[in-house]
Amino acid sequence: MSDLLANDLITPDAGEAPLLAQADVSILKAVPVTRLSYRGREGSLKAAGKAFGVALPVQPLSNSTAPKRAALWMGPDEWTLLAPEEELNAVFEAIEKGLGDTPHALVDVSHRSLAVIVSGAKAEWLLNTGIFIDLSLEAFPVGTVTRTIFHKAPVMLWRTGPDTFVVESWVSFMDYVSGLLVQVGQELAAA
Amino acid sequence: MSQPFRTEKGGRIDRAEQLTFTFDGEEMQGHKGDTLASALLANGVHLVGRSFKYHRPRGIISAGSEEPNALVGVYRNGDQTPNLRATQVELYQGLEAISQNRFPSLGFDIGAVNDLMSPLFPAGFYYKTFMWPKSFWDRVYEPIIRAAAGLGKPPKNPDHDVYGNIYVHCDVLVAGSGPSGLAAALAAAETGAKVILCDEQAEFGGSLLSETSASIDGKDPCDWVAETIAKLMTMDNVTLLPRTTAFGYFAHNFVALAERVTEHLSNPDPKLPRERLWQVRAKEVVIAAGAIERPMVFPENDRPGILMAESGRTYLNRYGVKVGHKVLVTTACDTAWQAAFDLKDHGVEVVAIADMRETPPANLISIAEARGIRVEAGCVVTGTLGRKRVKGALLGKLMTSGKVASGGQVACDAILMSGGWTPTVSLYSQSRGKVVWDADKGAYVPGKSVQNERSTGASKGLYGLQATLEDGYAAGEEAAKAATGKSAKITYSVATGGEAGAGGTLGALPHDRNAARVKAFVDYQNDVTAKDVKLAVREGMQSIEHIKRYTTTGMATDQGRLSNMNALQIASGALERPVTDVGLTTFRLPFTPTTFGLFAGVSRGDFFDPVRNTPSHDWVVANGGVYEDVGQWKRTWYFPKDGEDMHAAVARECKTARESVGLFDASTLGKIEVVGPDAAEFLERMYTNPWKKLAPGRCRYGLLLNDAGFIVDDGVIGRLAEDRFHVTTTTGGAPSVFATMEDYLQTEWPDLDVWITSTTEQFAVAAVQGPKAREVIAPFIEGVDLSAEAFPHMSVVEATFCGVPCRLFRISFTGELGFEINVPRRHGKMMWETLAKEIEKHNGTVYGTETMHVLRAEKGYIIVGQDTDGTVTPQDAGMSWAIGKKKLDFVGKRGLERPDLVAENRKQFVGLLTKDPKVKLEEGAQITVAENPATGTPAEGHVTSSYYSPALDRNIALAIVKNGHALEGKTLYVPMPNGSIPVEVTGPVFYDKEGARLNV
Amino acid sequence: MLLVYCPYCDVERAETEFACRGEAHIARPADPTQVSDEDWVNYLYMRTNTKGVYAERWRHIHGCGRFFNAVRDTVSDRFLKFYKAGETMPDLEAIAKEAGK
Amino acid sequence: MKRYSFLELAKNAFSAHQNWGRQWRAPEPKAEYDVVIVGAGGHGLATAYYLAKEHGVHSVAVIEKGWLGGGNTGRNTTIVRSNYLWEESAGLYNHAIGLWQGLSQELNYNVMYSARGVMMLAHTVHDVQVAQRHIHANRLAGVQNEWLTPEQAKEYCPPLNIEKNIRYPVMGAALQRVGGTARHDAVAWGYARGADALGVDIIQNCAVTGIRRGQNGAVEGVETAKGFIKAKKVGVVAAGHTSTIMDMAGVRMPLESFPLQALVSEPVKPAFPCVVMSNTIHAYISQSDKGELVIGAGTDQFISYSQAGGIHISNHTIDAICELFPHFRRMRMLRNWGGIVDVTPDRSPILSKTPVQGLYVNCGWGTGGFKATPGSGHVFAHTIAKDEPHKINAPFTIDRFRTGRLIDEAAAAAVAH
Repeated sequence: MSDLLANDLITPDAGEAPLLAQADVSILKAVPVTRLSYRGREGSLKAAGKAFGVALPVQPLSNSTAPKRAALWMGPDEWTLLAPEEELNAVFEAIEKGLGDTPHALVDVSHRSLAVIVSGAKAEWLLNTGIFIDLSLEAFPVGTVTRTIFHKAPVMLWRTGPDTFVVESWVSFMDYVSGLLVQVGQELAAA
Repeated sequence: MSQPFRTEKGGRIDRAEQLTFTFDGEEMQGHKGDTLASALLANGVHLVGRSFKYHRPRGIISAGSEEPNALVGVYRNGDQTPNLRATQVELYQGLEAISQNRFPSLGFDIGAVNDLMSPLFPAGFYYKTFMWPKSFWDRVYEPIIRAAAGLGKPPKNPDHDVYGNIYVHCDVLVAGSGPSGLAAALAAAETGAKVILCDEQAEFGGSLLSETSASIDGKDPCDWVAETIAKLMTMDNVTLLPRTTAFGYFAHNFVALAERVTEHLSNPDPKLPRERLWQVRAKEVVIAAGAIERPMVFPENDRPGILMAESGRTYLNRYGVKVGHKVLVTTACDTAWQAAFDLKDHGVEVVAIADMRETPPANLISIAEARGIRVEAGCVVTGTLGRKRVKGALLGKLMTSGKVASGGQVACDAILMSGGWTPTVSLYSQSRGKVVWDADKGAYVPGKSVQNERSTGASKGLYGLQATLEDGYAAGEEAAKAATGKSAKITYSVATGGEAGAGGTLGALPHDRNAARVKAFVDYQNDVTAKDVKLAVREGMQSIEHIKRYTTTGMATDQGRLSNMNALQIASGALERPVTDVGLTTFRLPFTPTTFGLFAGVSRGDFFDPVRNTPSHDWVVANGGVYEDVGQWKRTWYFPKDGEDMHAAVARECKTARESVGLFDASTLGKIEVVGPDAAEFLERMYTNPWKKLAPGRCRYGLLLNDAGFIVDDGVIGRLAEDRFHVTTTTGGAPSVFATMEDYLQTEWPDLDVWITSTTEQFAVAAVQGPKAREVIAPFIEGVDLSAEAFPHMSVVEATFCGVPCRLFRISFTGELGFEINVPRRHGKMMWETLAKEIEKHNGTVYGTETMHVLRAEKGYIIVGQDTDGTVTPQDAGMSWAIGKKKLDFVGKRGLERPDLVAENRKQFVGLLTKDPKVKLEEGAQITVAENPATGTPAEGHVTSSYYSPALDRNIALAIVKNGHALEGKTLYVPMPNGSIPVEVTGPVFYDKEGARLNV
Repeated sequence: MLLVYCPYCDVERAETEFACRGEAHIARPADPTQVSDEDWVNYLYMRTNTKGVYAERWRHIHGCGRFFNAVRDTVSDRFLKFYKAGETMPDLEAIAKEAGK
Repeated sequence: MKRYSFLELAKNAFSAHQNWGRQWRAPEPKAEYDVVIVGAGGHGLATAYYLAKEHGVHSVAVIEKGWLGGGNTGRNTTIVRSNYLWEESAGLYNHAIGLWQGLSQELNYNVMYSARGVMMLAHTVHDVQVAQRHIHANRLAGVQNEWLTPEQAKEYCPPLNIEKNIRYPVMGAALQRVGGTARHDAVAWGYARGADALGVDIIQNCAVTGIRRGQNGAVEGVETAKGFIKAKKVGVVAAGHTSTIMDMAGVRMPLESFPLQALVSEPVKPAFPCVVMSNTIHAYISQSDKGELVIGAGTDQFISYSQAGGIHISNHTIDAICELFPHFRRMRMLRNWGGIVDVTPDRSPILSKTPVQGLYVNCGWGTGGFKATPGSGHVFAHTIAKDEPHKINAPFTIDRFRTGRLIDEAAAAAVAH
């Protein structure tokens, strides 16, 4: 389960069978959400956050969340904004309106990515079979979000709970990413 | 009785569990806890292989990963893995091993004739002969040499095992689990630091596992090991990795470990990886790799039955195996004496201890005497007897003159030797540290640390159990402190016994035999003798690297761990220069040979590289589309119907698209959304074309150069709003165009208020092309007047497709009326299936990339990367029209002004028509002025694209040709193996030159 | 696989997240029309290719996407300094000295 | 020079090989030479050899910082081929092939040139187009190169996996039968012995620390660890260190030096009959006379003089090898090493006079200089002796980067559509 940070936003897609369901790790497809890429200079952030409904975090690799809203730091002038799928137009228009003439770029990338939820006691281990980041809680606390590389595919990794990660990739990479996670995860079922 | 050389008791094998295995088909028994080597020795088998060059019989010489002789093939699932060290192969029930490099059998090997011929085969002999007759090298000599070379046979079948990978971070990595490694791990772990302890052996403990004459905290060393490991296992911050070799030390404290996960199991679960690669980023590393014993270089020192002294002791104490019944111990140092004592204590006859030192330590002599062992001081072995097993040894007395007097002969069935110890500095050396010569120890030891590491214990030349333990604790504490800043109060265990020994020798030993005729081996596996090293020096090789390469010493599978120091000393003597002047060869990774599969990991089959599909995938598969790989993407190449071949399918697709309508998946094209008040300014600087005056709702073809002035990409760019552009790129160029844009934006023009976002995968794109394109899309598009007047060629609008928001472009890469519909990707499948159904109503077709290429070629549109190759300018391509004439700058503008880019005679983009319309040119074919050009004639250009054009019912081609634009109407030739093909140079547009079909 | 520090993300990451983009501080001439062919070839291709302390450009391509600069000893591959794009070129000699080169 | 032969070998067997002479001397440098070559790799030694042999210039010193043949000459995967795209390149490399064919006899040193055939795989339609273009261009230029179907490729190289279900199936291959391998050390040693016999002084363990230029800017000699050596002509053949050496004369170079890795497996019985290269999935493999599989990996992305590269580079090479030859997956890497390769913007070498009178440079061979060794030395010797390029190397100037007349072999691998 996607716990704590995003449990009203990144939720398992009830219509999809689990990709992997083992005692110590599971991989579930997540429901579609609205994803916006927000780009802008520092002066625009306050207004953007206000219009979106949650402040845009300025701490590198951090997130800020509110009910049905999450703003993820992607870079010093780049944020991914998450909201429920059906709120795309409302959120987009609210931000555009809130920003007015302040230079910025808002682009709908809702369909660009897919997400899976990797959770369980072995989630960290499973991700580390392909990701070269120290995922211990001290080094990668809950709420940390980053882009990185999983084997040969670019992914976005967001820790939403101590044992829960959201792994996003561009759609065409997801077969590779989830396929490998599932294949490697089989090892945990070995005698 | 089976296992005649097994001791009565003792050792760490499980005597209750008997295992059956075969060696060269012969069935034998061993025990759980044995290695293949110890089990063979228990059965009295010493002869296990043949050497590389002379095919001499060879036996097990060591008990560790440095083993150069006992390389075997091990069968599993009907195929064999070659060159495994018997000393590292753990015994399991049913293990099947074979010997290598022998024919027809290990006992009788035809290749052994090489040994008799060996006077003809000194080091580097092959450089001096086999040159005549000239043609014989690759046909005769080389095949013979090749057949004789090599060790084991390569596997025959694909490997179905899987290999795992894990990336980890830790505070302290400890490589090696002997006394210093264990102490270091414990000390570091007690501070709370994250510790990884790895050891190449199945069991932790290193030398402690065969130490029976010392104690730690009053306990048997093995018990202390067990307690220490038990304690480490309870600690969450510790990862214990047995059977795991630290094989590579890379920059920035990155260490690679190879874990053998299932190789020791009789029936491993196929879900488990055979091996796992641990890629470790360690804040600090403790190298506790120990030391290995050095062979003594005396004549015939290679007979089966001759082993390293400490290995003999290991076989005895750890595995309960006696290396022989009558053992001679020859040494230059103290430690080998203990081997003699232990053997004697197990009832083995020790025929003598021959110590080359004039006065070995008195206490050792008295212990030997107490056991009734004959001691020969100032004594060396000058030769050995026997062939497939040592039968005896010649002894020699060292005289003060330096000469050797015969010391008689002794009978024995095994010889244990020790030339002293060589610290294992491989990992340190791999970390780019420079070893320094320690004259006292007669060894190279680690110098200054270059990375965050320290060596401890024997790997830095420190010996003696108490000293290495203490050093290990200190190293662990220091490493933890450096990594985490933390320390803890640690009680050091105290050892008694296991004192450091003195003594040791390097290089070839003196003897009274004919030096020119005897072989004293330096590098066992590669059959390099002391003579060979001297020959290399005689021939002018002065650097140790030359000597190594010329003689191949140190280049065998043990990478010189046994041989390097002896070779160095021999070279130093021959050169009459100190060892330090001769240099030391670099230790390269891997520490021990490492499976390819481990490196390849999960990258195989579909996971070799991501397979990127578009939303039409399921439909394409269901409808028999044929894919081509374009980068990581699968793009549909063509859609054969009813047994059509590619040619027929493409001809039909082309014809249908021109006559009625075609549907094409353009989703893979790169898409970049350029947004911000300076969006137009940014594009103005990036692309050759002008953008500022492009009205929202309009599109323009954009051409992208590099700053050298050459075409690198192209695509249609639509202006959605004042501050928003939808840029398209080629499929293959998408990532690099994006990266290039970011580069200019961030580092050259950071002041611009514009941002770019990749939307390649946000949209699925369907191209509907053909006279009926408008009719096909009209039923699904809402809110747009699609008429030619309201929505002319090169327009873009935001609309809906079946109620789903879309970006609709009116553009054409076919020369027909065309639309490209972009819908959010999750609706792509729906869009594709809707349109695919709809075009059927109009007798349309789906088409793939091949048809796309034909249609665009008929129109003379370039494909970047096919018609251009990184050396083509816009002018060359006939696209000067795409350059904004009034622009002061754009990427590539200055480059275009360079002398050779404006020179005469540049190759230019043209069309070619074969005089015979039925003749199709080959892509890549060269173009000449002469009909029958002489070999070496420079080409005028080459054919870049060539197709049968269904619309023209003839073959057409595009080409780049020197001065091509001026040659229209002229005849050139395309010389082919079967004769030259005359071609007429034309403009590149073959079909609908006026473009009338676009504007309907 | 080097360990690279991203000054924007404030973390060290494996090299595979980054793209190295060659020598730093080679600015594109502000007005290309005013420069000679020699100047242009210097900008395009001529590189110091330093054996020793050297400033180069990296991009955190699979991270925040930002370009930044690093000073590295090309003999040992040790990084000596990381700094953001647009910051002035540090004194390489001083850095080399401090690093004991 | 005592000639080598089987007879000589047999004769020496009777004297237990005690009477072999030195293959080259270890002279102290003289105060002055006609020509100083900086760098005793294969190219530098070949240059010296041909200066003496073909141009009568015997007063030549080859100055080497380390040991001769210890740079890229002794670190490469020993592939020899000449099927390059542009006629300039094909001319240069084919010139080398011509010399390779008689090199053992020329040098009286068995360099083990083995025409085992070099097969370059095509995995995509674009690859096929590129390969065909090479073949056509090569045919016109008189360079042997031919197209093989996947089945023919498998027949030529039985271990090759031509299954259609692999990630990037083999769509065919370009085969150059005269391509193959040679023994890298023997090339350096053969040229060293040959040059030495012609009077060339090979001075090892002697770093060049400066290039002295006179009032008029012309070269006067080189400063070295063993003192100043006067010479009116200096040829720099320093591979990865070219930028550093040229900087001593104040010449900036369009070069970057990257780590390039190679590796060998443990030796096994003959299992691989030819050389196979795949530019698309980055795999280069052959089997040495000793039985080791010799595998070339790619370059790291950053410049470095460390002679060491990252493990991810090896991983990506070996996974490609295992895809193409899946039964090699259980083979094991014995040794991995790195070289420093100097790369030009167009991936073609520079063999040229320089803006400095008397200074010549031979560099930029990137990842593939070994194959050119004899040809490169031959035409570079001409360039130095005559103070003008041989017609074969005339296009390989430094100035081409300014004017834009690149010889862009990388373009052949231009991005696909």
